[in-house]
Amino acid sequence: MSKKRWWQGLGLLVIVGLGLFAYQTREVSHAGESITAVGSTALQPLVEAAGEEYTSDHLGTFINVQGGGTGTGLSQIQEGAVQIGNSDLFAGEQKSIRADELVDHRVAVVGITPIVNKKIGINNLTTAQLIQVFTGKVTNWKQVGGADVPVVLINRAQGSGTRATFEQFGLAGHQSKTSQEQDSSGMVRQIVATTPGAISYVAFSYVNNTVQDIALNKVAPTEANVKTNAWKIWSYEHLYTKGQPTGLTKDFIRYVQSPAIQKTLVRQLGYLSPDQMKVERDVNGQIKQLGGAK
Amino acid sequence: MFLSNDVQGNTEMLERHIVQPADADHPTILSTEDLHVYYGKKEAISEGDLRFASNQITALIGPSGSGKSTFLRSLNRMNDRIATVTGRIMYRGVDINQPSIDVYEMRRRVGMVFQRPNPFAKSIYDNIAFALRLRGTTDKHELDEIVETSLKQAALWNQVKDDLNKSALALSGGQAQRLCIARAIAVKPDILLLDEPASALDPVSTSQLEDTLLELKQNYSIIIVTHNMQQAGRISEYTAFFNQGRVLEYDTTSHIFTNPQVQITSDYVSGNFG
Amino acid sequence: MMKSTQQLEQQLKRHSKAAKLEIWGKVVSFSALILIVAVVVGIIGFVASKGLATFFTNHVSLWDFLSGKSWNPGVTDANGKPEVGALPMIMGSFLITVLSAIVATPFAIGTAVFMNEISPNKGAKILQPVTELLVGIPSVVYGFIGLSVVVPVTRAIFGGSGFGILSGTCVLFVMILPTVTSMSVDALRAVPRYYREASLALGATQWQTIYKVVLRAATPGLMTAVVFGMARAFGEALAVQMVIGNAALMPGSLVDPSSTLTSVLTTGIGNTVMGSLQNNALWSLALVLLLMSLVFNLIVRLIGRKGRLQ
Amino acid sequence: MMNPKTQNKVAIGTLYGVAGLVVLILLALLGYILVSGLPQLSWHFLTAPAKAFLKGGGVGVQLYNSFYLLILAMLISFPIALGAAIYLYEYAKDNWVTTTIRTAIEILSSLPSVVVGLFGFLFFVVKLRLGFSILSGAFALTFFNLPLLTRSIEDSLRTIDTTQREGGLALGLSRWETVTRVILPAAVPSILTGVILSAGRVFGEAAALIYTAGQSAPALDFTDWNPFNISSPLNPMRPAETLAVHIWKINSEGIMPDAKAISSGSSAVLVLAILLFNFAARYLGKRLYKRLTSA
Repeated sequence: MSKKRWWQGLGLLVIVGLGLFAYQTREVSHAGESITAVGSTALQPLVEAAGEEYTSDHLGTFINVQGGGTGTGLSQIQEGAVQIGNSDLFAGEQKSIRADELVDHRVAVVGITPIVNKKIGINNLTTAQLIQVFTGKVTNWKQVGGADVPVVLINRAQGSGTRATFEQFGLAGHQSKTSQEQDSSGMVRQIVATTPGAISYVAFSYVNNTVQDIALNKVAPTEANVKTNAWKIWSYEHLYTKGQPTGLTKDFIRYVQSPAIQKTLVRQLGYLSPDQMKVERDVNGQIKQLGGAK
Repeated sequence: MFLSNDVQGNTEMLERHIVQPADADHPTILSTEDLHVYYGKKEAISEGDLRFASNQITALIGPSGSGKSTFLRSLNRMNDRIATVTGRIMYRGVDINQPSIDVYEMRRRVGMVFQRPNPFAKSIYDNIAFALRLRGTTDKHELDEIVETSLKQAALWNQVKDDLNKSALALSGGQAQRLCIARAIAVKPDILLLDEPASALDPVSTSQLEDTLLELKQNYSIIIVTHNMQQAGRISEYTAFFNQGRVLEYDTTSHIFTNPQVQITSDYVSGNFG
Repeated sequence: MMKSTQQLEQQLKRHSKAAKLEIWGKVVSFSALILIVAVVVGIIGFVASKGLATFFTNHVSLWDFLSGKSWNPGVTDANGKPEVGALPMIMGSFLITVLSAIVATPFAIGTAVFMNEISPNKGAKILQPVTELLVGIPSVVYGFIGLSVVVPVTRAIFGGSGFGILSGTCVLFVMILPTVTSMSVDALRAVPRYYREASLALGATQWQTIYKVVLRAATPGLMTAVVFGMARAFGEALAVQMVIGNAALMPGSLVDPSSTLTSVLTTGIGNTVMGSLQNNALWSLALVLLLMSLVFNLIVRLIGRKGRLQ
Repeated sequence: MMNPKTQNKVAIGTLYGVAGLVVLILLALLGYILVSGLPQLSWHFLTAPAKAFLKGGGVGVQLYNSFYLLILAMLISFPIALGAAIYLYEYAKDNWVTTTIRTAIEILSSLPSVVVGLFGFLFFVVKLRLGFSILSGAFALTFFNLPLLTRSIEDSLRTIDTTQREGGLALGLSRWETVTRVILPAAVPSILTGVILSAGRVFGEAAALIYTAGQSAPALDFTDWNPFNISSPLNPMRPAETLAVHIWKINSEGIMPDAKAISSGSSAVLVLAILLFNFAARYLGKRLYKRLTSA
């Protein structure tokens, strides 16, 4: 009995000792500053990759990047629970966000294109036709020159940045008819690829050979057309901070906006850099020509 | 203190006939006074004042549902959670049916063996040693000795002495029941309560069990519930007959079987009902 | 004599180690229970407070919410009221859960009976590991398999887009099968062996024994298994969302795209801002889900009790 | 009416058919996952860290995280579920309070995991300032696990005959001693089923973890076992993407060219990991059961 107690006591002592030892010998340099960025899943890969590069250059810092959706990003940055909120949308587009408290840092431009199932056999629509398709006035692809298959609409979830951008600039502000909704680009692409007659829309970087992208009014969905606003369905990717950023947050955002990231990661991930744009767009969709692209 | 109203030659049958044991060599070890047992609102035992003699076997008989098992299980308060027991249960002069009594300590003195053999899912050795270990007997030699004597007393030692580390669940019904007896006596109780211990056993095992009980009588006071008239006749000194929650007749076993004073008892022991 | 009685009384009234352990055990296990109750109350309270805000803060009428057929919380209709009709999702969740439970229960119980009563050896060796394995496969994998196998097959047989409650039921059937089967096996195992022996000894056939004795005795456990299966069906989002079509429309038939409370909740929750009507409306869906689950639970229990009495 | 013998034959035959069909479905499913996934497996795939957008990423860190999270979640949830189940079955009186608690626990398990995830996010990550961490994830999974685990342990206790309890009580043991020393050892095999089932759900869960344990997997230094270091595998305060979350992520937003291959490879790895865990758990469970019961 008492022998057992002895061993138990000894074991406890050893564990506590090890813990203290570990605490004493922890790498103090690595326990330094850390910031958290949450929000848009579309923007997450970019910020995450940038974060990794930043921390490997600046030992002792840690950039924690998580998804959760644009809504979560904006709610949490407004609450001040995180340092950076990633968003696909202008904060001002969300009614319950007090946008004036938040500071916008645009880090990328993303172009969005309609995609259809390959068997439909079309690669061009007019804006009017696209609107008819999404508002349910066209129910079979043969009405717009395609194969004889019914239209299957696939939307992104209500409130998603991609959907908002698509409806505003692709459908000229028309609301899409209630239809299938999916909450990620990967699933949308998968469903369009496997479902006859399916149409949806994704960011340029998700287009691959399983789906057919669609030119609008004979304008092809290319980066060159986005730069000049000839292709109108595009949006900014934003990093929001509550008030002006300071310290690590400020350094990190500046790093993401620097050519080191803008010329490499941003383009590798299929975005355009805001620096490449020949136009600028504000929260209300007003276009302003810029002096000249760099 | 004789409650007897027994008159030889009385031809008229009595409604109730209680003769408490009075043998100076076997003083009363346990008695119940004004015992009532309720399941919810339903009264399961209404009259059951009995005294039990030490180092004797007392049999409780009666038809199914007569309350004999309920009565037995009340004696070491196994019914605490499911029934309300009022009245006094005097064990060597102490009322053990009061809240301040530590039931665990009490049950070590008043042990119990059940209808269906219920060996634990442990080795034969551990079945017996386990409760002792929990109460601080950790010396290996001491445990070995208790296991051996208990198994010997239960007449099981010779059959299992080489298999002590095997699972007790592999034992046959009769062996398992004797293991349960060995387990009960290993904690050295004063009184052993047995609830139809042979009902699940074949005749050979039953007769072995009866032999064992007769041996055990020297060291323990035994109260046994049984369905089996012959069994009661073979092993017990005293017999109580239960019917509808009341003790109708209590006397020496030979009296009950040869000269019952209550009509129902007479019908029951002669096999006319029950 | 008196002295020894007093001594005995003292010994019997001493607080024994067993009594101390008993109190300790009660306290420990009771605190664990309290912890769980706190968790349950916490989450339910949390969901309720958010979900009720739709009605109290945003002043949506409960009737509009439960009977409306149009779900578009960001948009207001002609009367200036937000479109928060949850009926399509309630119908979707209801149908898909009931259907998959109806399909899965006989299969699961049949398999469990096979594993436990007819061929315990093969059952334990092959079926048990396989069923347990399937619980751990992420929903998204089920969803993709559903998308590439179930949806095209449904489309080929029943026409339409292939998305709908039927495809959802097929996927959910496979998803809840392992849970229901494993828990049913445990329920059957809980029936003491002598029940079976007694029944067989009375000359009953194996099937009669299974049907009249084993299944009857195991009814409460089997009901728990079904309840947990339905709970999983209710709560499943990703896999269902990929094959049901996830369109907030009233299901016209089993092969029309429709949606469940969970799928709409899951797709929308990350895209809405906390505290907004859009967000609160989604929490209201979660609240409805809890209430529906409660009702289902009670119904299953009731059926179980009836089945047992017969 | 058929006579009982024919009826018996028909019924047993049907049961064979049902079981056969279920086996067929389950094996086809597993076969599908393994056939499409196994060719992707390689030592590199199993050990290398994931890549955000280039091909050739592995799942080493995610695989480790899955196991670590599972162990942490079990360490937290098992004792609680065990205690609660013991109280519910052994001590609680059978009245409406008990029934209400049971029902509440059951309906909790029908909540979509995203709700549990968001609750965990708002409570553990934000309010308790645990951040996106394995610990937050483990707590969220505990919430998620408790209903199933509690109920299945309670059912396991029920499988042990009451005569065993009476046997213990009659020896002067407390109910607590009887339960912990007699009932629980005998119930080990069926408790194990519950543990394996809920472990499976932990392995496969994504939505509850996205908001709590996070969906990034910082590189780990497997030579550093000091739990206070951020790159240590033992650090419970680091964000940790699990295999299931990884699968979810590459399927929903992944833009690496080999996303599909990684996804099917990860699914196969996950299946194998669960298989490994189940076998290990069964083996240890059997050993434990033998030691406790000398069966």
